[in-house]
Amino acid sequence: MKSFDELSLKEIVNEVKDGCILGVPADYSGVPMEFTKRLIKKGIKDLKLYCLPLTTIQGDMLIGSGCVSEIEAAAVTLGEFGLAPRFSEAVENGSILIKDSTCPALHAQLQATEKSVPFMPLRGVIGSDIQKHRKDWCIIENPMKSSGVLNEPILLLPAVQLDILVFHASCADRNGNIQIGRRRELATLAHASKKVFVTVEKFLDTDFFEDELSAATCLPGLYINGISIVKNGAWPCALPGVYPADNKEIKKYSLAAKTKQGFDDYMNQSLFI
Amino acid sequence: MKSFDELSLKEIVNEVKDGCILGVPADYSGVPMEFTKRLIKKGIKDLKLYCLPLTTIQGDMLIGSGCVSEIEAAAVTLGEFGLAPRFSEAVENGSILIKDSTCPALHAQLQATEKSVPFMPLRGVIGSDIQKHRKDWCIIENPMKSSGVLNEPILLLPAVQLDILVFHASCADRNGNIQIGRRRELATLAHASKKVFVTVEKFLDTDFFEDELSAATCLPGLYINGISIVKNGAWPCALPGVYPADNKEIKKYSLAAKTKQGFDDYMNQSLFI
Amino acid sequence: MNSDIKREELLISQLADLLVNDKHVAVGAASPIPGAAALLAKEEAKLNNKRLRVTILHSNKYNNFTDGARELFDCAAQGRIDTFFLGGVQIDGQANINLVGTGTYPKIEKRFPGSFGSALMYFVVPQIILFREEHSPRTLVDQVDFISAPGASDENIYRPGGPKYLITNRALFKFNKNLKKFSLLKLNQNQTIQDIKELTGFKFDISENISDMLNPDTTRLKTLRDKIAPMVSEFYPEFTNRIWGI
Amino acid sequence: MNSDIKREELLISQLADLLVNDKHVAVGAASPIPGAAALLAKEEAKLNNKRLRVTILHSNKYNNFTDGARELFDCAAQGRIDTFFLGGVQIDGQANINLVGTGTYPKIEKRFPGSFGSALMYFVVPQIILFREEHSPRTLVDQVDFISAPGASDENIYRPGGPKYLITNRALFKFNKNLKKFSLLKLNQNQTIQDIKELTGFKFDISENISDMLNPDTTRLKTLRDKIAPMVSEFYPEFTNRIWGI
Repeated sequence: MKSFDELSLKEIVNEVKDGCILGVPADYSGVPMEFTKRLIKKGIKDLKLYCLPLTTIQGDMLIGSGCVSEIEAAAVTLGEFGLAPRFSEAVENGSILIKDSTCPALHAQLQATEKSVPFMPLRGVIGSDIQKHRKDWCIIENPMKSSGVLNEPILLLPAVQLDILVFHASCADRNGNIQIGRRRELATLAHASKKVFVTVEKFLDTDFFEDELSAATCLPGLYINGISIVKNGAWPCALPGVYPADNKEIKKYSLAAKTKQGFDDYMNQSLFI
Repeated sequence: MKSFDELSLKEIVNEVKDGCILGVPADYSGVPMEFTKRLIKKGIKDLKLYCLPLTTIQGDMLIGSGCVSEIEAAAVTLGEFGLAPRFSEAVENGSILIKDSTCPALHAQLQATEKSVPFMPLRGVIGSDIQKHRKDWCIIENPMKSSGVLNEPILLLPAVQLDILVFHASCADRNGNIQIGRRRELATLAHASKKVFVTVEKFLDTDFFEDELSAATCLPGLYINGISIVKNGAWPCALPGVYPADNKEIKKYSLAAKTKQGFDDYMNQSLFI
Repeated sequence: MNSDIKREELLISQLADLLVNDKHVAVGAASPIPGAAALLAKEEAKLNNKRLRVTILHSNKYNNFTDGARELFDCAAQGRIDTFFLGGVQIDGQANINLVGTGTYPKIEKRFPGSFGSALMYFVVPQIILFREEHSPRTLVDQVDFISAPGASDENIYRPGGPKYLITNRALFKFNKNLKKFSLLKLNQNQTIQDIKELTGFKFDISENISDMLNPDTTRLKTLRDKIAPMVSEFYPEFTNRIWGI
Repeated sequence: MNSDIKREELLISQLADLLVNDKHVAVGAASPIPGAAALLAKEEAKLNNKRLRVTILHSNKYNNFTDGARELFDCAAQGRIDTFFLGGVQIDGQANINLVGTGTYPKIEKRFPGSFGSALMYFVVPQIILFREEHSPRTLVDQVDFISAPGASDENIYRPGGPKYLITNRALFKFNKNLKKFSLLKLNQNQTIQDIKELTGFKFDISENISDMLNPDTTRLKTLRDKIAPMVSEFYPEFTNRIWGI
């Protein structure tokens, strides 16, 4: 018996249910774009995106396609190519709920789940309008006599568990361990997610754990529910250390998506051709 | 100008001051034994050992040599070779203070310092005699309405900052980055320490950051205050992935250290020959 | 094949029986018998077309973690470990365990290593198997001198995990969570209930279907000696040398 | 060597001057000018036999982190980063910054990307340099519409860090923490104090020793164009192509 489940991309897409909390990796940690397009094609609804800590074209496409009801993020942007137009418009016309956050808070909420504690403290943030609008956060006076200052207000962030995480990586070994290099935020995401699926460029007929150094580069298969080979699965985003972003394509998207019509045309072309 | 400080072992030893909190790595993460012997030879006093999460021969030797006033650990043991005799005797006759802890608490206290928050919550532990005897820990009712259960007691652990950390590793690159493989508890220790010194088997004329996979195996030089080449610097402990423990020697120590006299004879021989 | 079954082989076989429903078993430091049992169960799961993942911390090859020493505890807290093994200098009738020492803390008479990760693992791993080879009034006591981790907790404490079994050289007990009491389930060969009563420092119930520990059958014994023993020798060479001469 | 100094080169040079006492400068996303300034300062430190470490998140080569995306924030919270750069859709006279959008939150009129890590970095990095090329009443406002991160905090808030400077295409301000007010320190060539007053939406003080921004000298300009520009092209190719044609 194989030591992990090799799935089709369709099977992974079918694991994503309407209304679930979907983990979204940043542009530097392996954006599963091919998966995202299939998800849009399937007509998924009411997704709650949890971005660690931001999203680029992946989030903008999902929002533009009407798949998203809520997004928690520190930023949604096309980077060098400017604002994420479908996101900005959706926020401006109130068609999605944005839970504005800040990078370290998004990390800490998942770390709470990683440790199975109900909350994590964080310094900073207090006095910002981010904090003022987050009713799920709370502030207590530091109860710790042996550390910090007693009358100091401390921000507590709730543990957030993701229903499902999907990301793209360069390769998996024969036991279903995933090479993530130093993109260790993917480990945090996986630890905090009920189910984890990965699309990879290829399988390597090796065992990363046979060598201490290659072991250090991988996310153990024990967190992974299924893997699918998808060549160029991050395109047009970069796969760090493997291929760069296709900036021409992202620029093309950024221009098309400035209008609803341009976005629809772009998506029709990219989903059905 | 070199991009890091290459020191002599003596210079590293001189950085350790009487009374400081010294970070102590477990037997699987690179025990700096040669450094430890020099520290004993120097006659260091009143050390407070913080073990992540345990110590073996390193702690036992320091305790037997009268260098330690306090130790915080989840265990002190010679593993297969039984109890740590100098530790056990010192606790039994009250000559050192042991702050009994449990592994995840020792990790969490350093993670609090890593994030610069005054405390970290931890599940479990409540109702144990460990918790009852730790006056520096506290329990609050879960104040988080959006996660966990409201009347649940939650254990809070204070942030602990180490004064100095010394460990042994296989190699450093030309920029002072240290190869730690998957012994990532060394990163936690380093992040939580005011000063960090490392003894290594050798320098490699390379830059770990030139490749994403080798970058994943290293602790960045930015946390390191100085490096010294010490061949076989973990002996008789193992250096994971490089050399195994010298079990014959550890057994020899375990037998000798059963009595104060036997320990003194062993140390005299190993320090001055 | 030598058919004289060793005490350790019987214990390994008994432990392997307790792991058949698991997906992930983790084994802590200095535990050759639980380690061998986990690898045996994994091998047998394969034959039944099932997957059992085994994490042995003392090994490089069977250590599935890459997030540093804290990952065992985080992973367990996340509910991703089904079975873990704990020992104790003393274990009492309410399944409290003591890994710290005897005497009145902090005035310890005889000091042992310490509590390790027991104070978290005991709370979060659904099936904790207590494993202590020595079965005597000295190890199985009415009340431990120091609670490294309690056998039971109040209702408002987060505790998805806890003790399920206690196994010694002489017997296998099941822990009843509601009664907070052990129940004698199996006897090692040549042991009587009376023997166990005399050698146990705490009161326990007797299971209705009490039985003898069965020796591993020929197939299992062959798997253990031919396949598992060499695997274990990677990380417990002294143990495998002593038991199997390899 | 082309001696026509570009606006970007002047800003890089001005920023590099602010980094001479640092040991570790970090540069966030989409910041080619701060990135170039940090690398220039590092190169010049070397000549003075000093070490300046530069972490550029957008680069692989100059990204010193291996603990995942959270390490920037942990590292800053530990006090290991001396200078960081932040921008803003709006920046107000009390150094509050807004990266979220204009209008009354949550009813946003024009939505921008979001606050990124500003809400922590602004609190813990000793020298935050606010960098916003556009200098207009639209960007430098009396009061921001949304506070992504506040310029100042109450006494009981942990805050070792905060705003030190604000630099734009037209001027350099220093922030006075006690007065919670900016003070005009340097003017870009061809700018008058009156110009700045008209183009700034908040009130500010005028420094006693106000001066002009000085162009980089020939040595610095040569270093920047010959050594730094090719380094920056690794991670900001579009920028280096536009400015230096490489």
